Amino acid sequence: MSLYGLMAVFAGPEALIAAARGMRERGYRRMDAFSPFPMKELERILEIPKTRLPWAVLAGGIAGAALVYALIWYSVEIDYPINVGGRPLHSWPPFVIIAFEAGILGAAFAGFLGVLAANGLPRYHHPVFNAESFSYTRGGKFYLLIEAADPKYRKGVTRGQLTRLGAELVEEVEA
Amino acid sequence: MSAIADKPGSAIDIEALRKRLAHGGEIWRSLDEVAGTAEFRRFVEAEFPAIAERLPAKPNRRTLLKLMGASLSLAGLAACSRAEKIVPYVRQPEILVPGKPVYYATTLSSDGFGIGAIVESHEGRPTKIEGNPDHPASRGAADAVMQAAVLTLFDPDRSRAPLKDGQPASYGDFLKAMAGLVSRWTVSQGQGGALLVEATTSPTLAAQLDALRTRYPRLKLYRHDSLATPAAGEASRALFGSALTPVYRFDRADTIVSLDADFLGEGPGRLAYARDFAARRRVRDPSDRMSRLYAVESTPTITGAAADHRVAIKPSDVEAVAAGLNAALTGQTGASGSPVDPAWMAALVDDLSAAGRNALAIAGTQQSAFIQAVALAANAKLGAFGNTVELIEPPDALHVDGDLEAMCQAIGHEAIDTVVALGANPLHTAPAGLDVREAFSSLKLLVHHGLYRDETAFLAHWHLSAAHELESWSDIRAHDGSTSLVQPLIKPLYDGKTVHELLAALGGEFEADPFLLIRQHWAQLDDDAWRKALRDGVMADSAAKPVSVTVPPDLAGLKPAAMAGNGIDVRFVADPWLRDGRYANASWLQELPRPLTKIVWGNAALVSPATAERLKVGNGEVVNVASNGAAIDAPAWIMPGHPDETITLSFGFGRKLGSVAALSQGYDAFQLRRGSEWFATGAAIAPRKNSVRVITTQHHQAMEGRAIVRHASLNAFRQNPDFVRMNAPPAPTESLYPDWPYDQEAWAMAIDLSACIGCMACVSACQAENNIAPVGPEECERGHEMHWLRVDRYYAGPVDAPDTFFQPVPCMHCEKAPCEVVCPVNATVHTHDGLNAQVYNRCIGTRYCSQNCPYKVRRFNFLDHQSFDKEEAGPEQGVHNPNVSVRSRGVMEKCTYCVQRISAKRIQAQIENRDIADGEVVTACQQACPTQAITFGDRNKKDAKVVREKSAPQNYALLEELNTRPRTTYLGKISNPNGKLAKPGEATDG
Amino acid sequence: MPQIFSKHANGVARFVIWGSFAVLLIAAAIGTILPRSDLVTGVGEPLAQPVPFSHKHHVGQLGIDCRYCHNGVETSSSAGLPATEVCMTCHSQLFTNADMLAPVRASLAGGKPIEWQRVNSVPDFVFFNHAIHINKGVACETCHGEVDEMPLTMRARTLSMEWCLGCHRNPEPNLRPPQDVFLMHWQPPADIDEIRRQLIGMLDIHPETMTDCYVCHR
Amino acid sequence: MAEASANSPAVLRGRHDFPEISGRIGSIVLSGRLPRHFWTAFLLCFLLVLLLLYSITYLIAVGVGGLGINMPVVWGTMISNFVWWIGIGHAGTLISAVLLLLRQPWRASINRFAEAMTLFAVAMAGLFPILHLGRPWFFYWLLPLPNVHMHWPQWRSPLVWDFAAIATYATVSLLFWYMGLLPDLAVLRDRARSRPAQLFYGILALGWRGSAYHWARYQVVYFLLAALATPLVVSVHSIVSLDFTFAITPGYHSTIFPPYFVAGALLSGFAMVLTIAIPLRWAFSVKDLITLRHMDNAAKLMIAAGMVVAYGYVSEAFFAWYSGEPYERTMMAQRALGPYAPLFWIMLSLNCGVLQLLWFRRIRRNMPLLFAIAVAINVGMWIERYIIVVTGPSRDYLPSDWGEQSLAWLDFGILFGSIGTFFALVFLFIRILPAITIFEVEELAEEEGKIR
Repeated sequence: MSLYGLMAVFAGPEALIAAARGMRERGYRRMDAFSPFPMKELERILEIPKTRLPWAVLAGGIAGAALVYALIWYSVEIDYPINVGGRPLHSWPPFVIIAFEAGILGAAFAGFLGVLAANGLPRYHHPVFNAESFSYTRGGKFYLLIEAADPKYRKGVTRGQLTRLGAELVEEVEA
Repeated sequence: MSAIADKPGSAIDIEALRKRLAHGGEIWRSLDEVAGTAEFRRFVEAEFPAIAERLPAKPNRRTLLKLMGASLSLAGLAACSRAEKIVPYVRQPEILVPGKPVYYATTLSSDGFGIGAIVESHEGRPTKIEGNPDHPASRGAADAVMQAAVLTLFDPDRSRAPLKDGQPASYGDFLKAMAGLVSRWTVSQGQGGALLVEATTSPTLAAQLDALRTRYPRLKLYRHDSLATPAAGEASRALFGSALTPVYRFDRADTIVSLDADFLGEGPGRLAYARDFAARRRVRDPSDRMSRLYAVESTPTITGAAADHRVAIKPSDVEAVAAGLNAALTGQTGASGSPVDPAWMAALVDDLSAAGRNALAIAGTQQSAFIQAVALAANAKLGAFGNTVELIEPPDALHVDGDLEAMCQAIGHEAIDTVVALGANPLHTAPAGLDVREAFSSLKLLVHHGLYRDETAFLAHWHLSAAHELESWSDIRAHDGSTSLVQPLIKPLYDGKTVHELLAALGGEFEADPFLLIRQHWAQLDDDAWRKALRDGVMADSAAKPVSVTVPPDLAGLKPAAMAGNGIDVRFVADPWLRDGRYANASWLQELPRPLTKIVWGNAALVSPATAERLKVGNGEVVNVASNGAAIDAPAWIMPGHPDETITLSFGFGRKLGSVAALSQGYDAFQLRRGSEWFATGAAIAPRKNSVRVITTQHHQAMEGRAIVRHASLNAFRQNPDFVRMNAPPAPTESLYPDWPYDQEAWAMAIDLSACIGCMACVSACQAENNIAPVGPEECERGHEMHWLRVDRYYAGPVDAPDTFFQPVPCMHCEKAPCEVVCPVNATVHTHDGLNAQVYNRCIGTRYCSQNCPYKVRRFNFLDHQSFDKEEAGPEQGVHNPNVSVRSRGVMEKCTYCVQRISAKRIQAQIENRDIADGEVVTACQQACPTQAITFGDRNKKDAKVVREKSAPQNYALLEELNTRPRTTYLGKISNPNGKLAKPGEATDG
Repeated sequence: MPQIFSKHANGVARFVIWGSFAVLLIAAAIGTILPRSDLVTGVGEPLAQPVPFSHKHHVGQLGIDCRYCHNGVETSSSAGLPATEVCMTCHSQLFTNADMLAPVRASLAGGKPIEWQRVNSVPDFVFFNHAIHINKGVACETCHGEVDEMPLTMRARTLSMEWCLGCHRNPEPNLRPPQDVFLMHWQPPADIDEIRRQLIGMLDIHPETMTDCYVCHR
Repeated sequence: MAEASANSPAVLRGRHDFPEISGRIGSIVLSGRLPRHFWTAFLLCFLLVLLLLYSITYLIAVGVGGLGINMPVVWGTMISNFVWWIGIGHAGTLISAVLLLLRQPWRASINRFAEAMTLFAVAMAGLFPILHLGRPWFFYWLLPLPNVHMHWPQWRSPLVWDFAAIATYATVSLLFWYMGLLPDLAVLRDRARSRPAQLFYGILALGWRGSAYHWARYQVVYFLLAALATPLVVSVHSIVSLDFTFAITPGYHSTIFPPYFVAGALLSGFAMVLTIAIPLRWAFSVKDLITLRHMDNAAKLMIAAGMVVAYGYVSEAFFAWYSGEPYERTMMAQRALGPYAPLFWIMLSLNCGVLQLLWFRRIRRNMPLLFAIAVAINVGMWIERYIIVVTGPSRDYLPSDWGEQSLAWLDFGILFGSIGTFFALVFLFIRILPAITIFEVEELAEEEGKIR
């Protein structure tokens, strides 16, 4: 049974942030923090790269709109041109409305699927769940995980550092 | 749901069923046992599925209906076969090709007189009536009642077998009974026997009656015609010693005065008269001239609506007006006491005198002998005889021993113990105070011959089901005396017999062939002449010769009958469609709005606004009308332009016999009528507390100051020919959208509002042609009626003497159609020739198109109005036009410019590799129109009639300010009032 | 806290996700293909007839002209089925007592028509007209297939709106000189394209008008 | 942030800790111990669900002729119900999206059920365009599907735009809502005792574990979805209003409609939020999470929206007169004085009259009264939709075809049926999903320093 990492439990957000900053200063890189709600500081501390998902959303939007407009154009100009109320075949104003809705839809899907993909969800079985202490059963808890794969990881040392940084409990997590 | 459309008849397998069902009666009998009294339910299910949905379900109803429906439709089809020896019309006779209609000429009867018709027949099924252009009484036009002939033919309520004391019997049994009667009469020379006939003009029938009377010298002959108008005969007999009847030539008349005559809506000559009248009033150019019509009316009629000057007065005052007119014309001074404004009378007399021999005075046929005499005298004075009016021997002349009353008296004295009633239904149409039931009950033998098992049939010892006129061989004469033949389109559906067969049987000729009976009467015609007569639908120059007369100066002593003017006057009229009630079972007619009231499925008692005000009654509130002993309850209806202190009651309703008739609401005016009177005085009206449902299809009568029906006087038109542009919103000249090219045909329609008399013929023709479903009273009340074409009726001016305007409104086929853009599924789109096509099978029923139609000409199938189960549908499906889809529930429908007719002509033209000629495509409404108000054709053909019409200065498009570019346009209404008489509301539209 | 899901859960999840995508695609494909397939259109499956009438024999071997039985085809919307008398014109002499013809004889005797099964049918709201097609150079063969090789008549084309429109939008490839429309296995001449171009003009055919809804729906 | 002063009560009252928050919210779902009146209310709604089912069956069996519609007024309650429900569906997205973008703290505890309300309202609304059809079974013809008829939708028809807008709106709202649910589902997963509950919430939670990396992307996309939902929500009701403005019928053909419809949507939407929130906070004693502040703000927004609507009424009438169009003028006069006058004045008194009570803080803070007002506004807004739908065609261009439609039992059956179904769905939602966003309340508590 290989070791995935060390899971440290903290009482509150401040403690977690302090600990994360501490471990970071100690040169740990392969670490992750878990919180019941988003915490901006952690992003800075863990130097989480800026996500490129907005571009995916933009692309989804453009694709949706373009596809649908193309479909409409094809249907009225090429496939079945027909005189409807004496209006021009290519009556763009109404077509734009539909294309707009399609754009929103495409963008939304791109965003939603994008975030799931980027986060690797669904991931029902994950090592962190092996940690006895890792649970929201008692409401908002704050966890810091140092992966065993981190070059600076030393069994006893790391645990000590975490405890010193105020971890209520440090636990080994199996992979 | 693929059954959105169905082509009745396409699958009909005639020959097989014909053999299997030699006797429709047999099946009916077997069903009687199964069905009991489920007839009404079955019928409603078949004819009005929508209503049936609402009927409480009976456990075994469905199966029962299926069973009945099945065998009924079989019974119906049993005779869907070409009767032998019939000759097609002008098109060369061709053996029946499935899918190709064949056209035959025949004659339909209207109050006993003949109106020529061309009948379209599909695979031996007569489906549509058109007028016969060669027939003097039709001139190609056909009215609502004629259209319904095909419907009554397939009416499942028709009597299906001879009945002995109400029990189905065979024709053989009937003949046995007749044989008994014949032997009895042969011995007694017809002692105690009597025949009761209706109004008839059939030469063969007359000859047969004479023969019978020579055979049985003591046999009596009575005539009962509840709508008889004997006054003309009386007058001429008084004046000239012999009964004569006038025939008018409106195409020669410059000034016409109508003394309570509804010549456009009533009488056997109405269609011809309407055509001539309109022809004389066609104005397309300021230099054109038009005739002028003065109308004195005792109840609002479409003739009054068409008049240039109209006065409404109590019936009891009409004679005074006539007297005044007579005095004025004969130069007597002090024409005192005339109820109309002297200035009016003076203007009238001036016009008449100015017109001279081109003047025409018409007396209402229902009016008194005195008024008839005045009209005759006036015409004589003005020299109109031989020009605008001719007198002929009445075609319906028949020497009889008396009327119904005389007959009942004879029965009372036991002078008569046996009566054979030919078609008449006296138990319904007898006047009040004459107990026909009691009289007939005391008879030894009562034989009834009729289409329906009506009141009289129920009382009769023997009832013989009659053959429908489309099943019969006969002959008949028109209003001008011309004789034409009646030929069968189809073998009798229910083994009905013609009146000629019955009379032959009474003459001891039991196996008479209905064809030979007629043929032999016309033995003098050789086969070619006979064929020609059949093909043309009228016998060459058979019109009656005019009789020349001289009018005695003092009107032969005829005086105004001093009518007591006190109290309320009652004006009786016959319902324009149901007549005396004989057509009460035709759903098309029940649901066809009455021209002026727009009332359907019932009748009301019409009163003037002032009288209603005085009586404190509103529309639908029941009033009790009491006149000489009798009294009826009737819903009041406020009628603008109705004479005050007068109430108009119409015959034809109040019948509960027949399942369609039973659906309608209405009172029976016969219960108030004395003798054969058309007027009663001294009636009393007492408002009741309750009110009943009166269904009308138009709820708002004013134009709200909108330029909808644009109209002007002839003088105004001459001053500015494009009056239709005056004080009307300007029409946009350009559109946001590019113009679509219509380089092939561009179908278009023009409707001349000056010509339209609002007779509703177009609407019924449209219904017959396009399989438009009648929906029944409940649905009409909810505003679910389906007519594709409606005739709007607007009033303008003072409410007691308004101008009346009619406007037929079909689909406008807008080039920038608002309905099309909003349909989400392309169910309504434009075609290359500019039709606004409606694709029923694509329609999902969003109804957005109707929301967006400014003319509201679209109709929606809110419920299933037609049965798609051929088994269940019953015989009435036989009337369907196989070239038009039958629409299912949930789809929108509308006027298609009769696209099936366009397609047929286009295919024909393309097969012959030519263009469609102008006038080749004729829409149903156009074809039926008596006044040719509707023109249809290809707008791209420079010389097309429709182009000429549309180039008239008074041509305008309805709501053209909306820039929908309608293909249907209107010619503004032009009237010709006398400048000396300022007409209220002239050139405005209140 | 113990894992709620086993190690395989992730795999299962992935499978379900991609699987449902696949299912959607397949469903779409079926929905597109099935309505056009013979299973639905009934192309190529002969119907049982009261009399096993063989076009193969009558047309293929005896070479009887279409119009001999379907005599309305040039003039009317419906081509028409032969009356029993028409059958009996020959069969009063030939195979006078063949068992398979019993229904025909019975029909003539009893005056009860033979109830054939309809092979080529369109919905009730479609108004098809034979005459115009025949007169404009659309051959029987084109829609009804090589009936002269059908022992039992079967539907040869889908008769779906798609199929009709195919020709109504571009009739040229289906045209032939009108005199040849009744021929079977007609071999187009070398210059057929030229001929067809001329036919369009000669027969005054306007494809732009042939897709109007009311051409078929009224 | 300091203790709330009297004139602006705090969005969160009292001091909390994380277990307590997630526990209280979660237990509503997990413990399954719900007040009895919850179930009685649910039962009532369920009866209405049955009524809806019966009515729909009848409608499809007999046809739309069973409704009150007729010629000329062929549109009726099916359309007004549709517009009404769509309107109600707007507040949810607005609260959760717009307030999120505006960083309004008070959104936190009410956005979840507001979004749910949106979903259910849109689901109800989605029924009506289909039930409205004469041949409902062919509704899919509005979709561009490959078919053997070679047929396409008619893209110029506002009904097709509707179809696109509603479908998009429903989908986006669902994604947005589900995304917001993820972290809470994780909480429930962990709190769940029973295996089925664990599996149920576990599967839905997709294995969410609150990693900082996930939170980073999560927040970006959640904001983006909000940013997308905002123009969407505006476009949806504008498009719905185009169903009318696109038509030339008098009373339909008006440029004021889009903004005026959106405002109306917000008015009815917030009215419905209050109609649900007031009983909710009382029944589940979460008055300290959903505080007077929320009620107060919602009421203020109602006033704002309501005044825009009132302006809409005025300008509609004004332009009818100012246009000089006889048709528009007559229609407007008939609307106020004709057969539909009673409805018209009831509508005005509710949407413009009763609304004014909300100017007073005492009334805004008086829950029973506020509830009554909210219900009144809901009624008023339905009447407004109905009036817009029917008065135009009933008095259009040709007086000869003027006429009114009636209301059949079926109209009411379907309306009340849909209302019951809507609330039944709300109840189910409260029963199985956290009606208040746990993680955002926790975050809020943290930010406001309300953690003991």
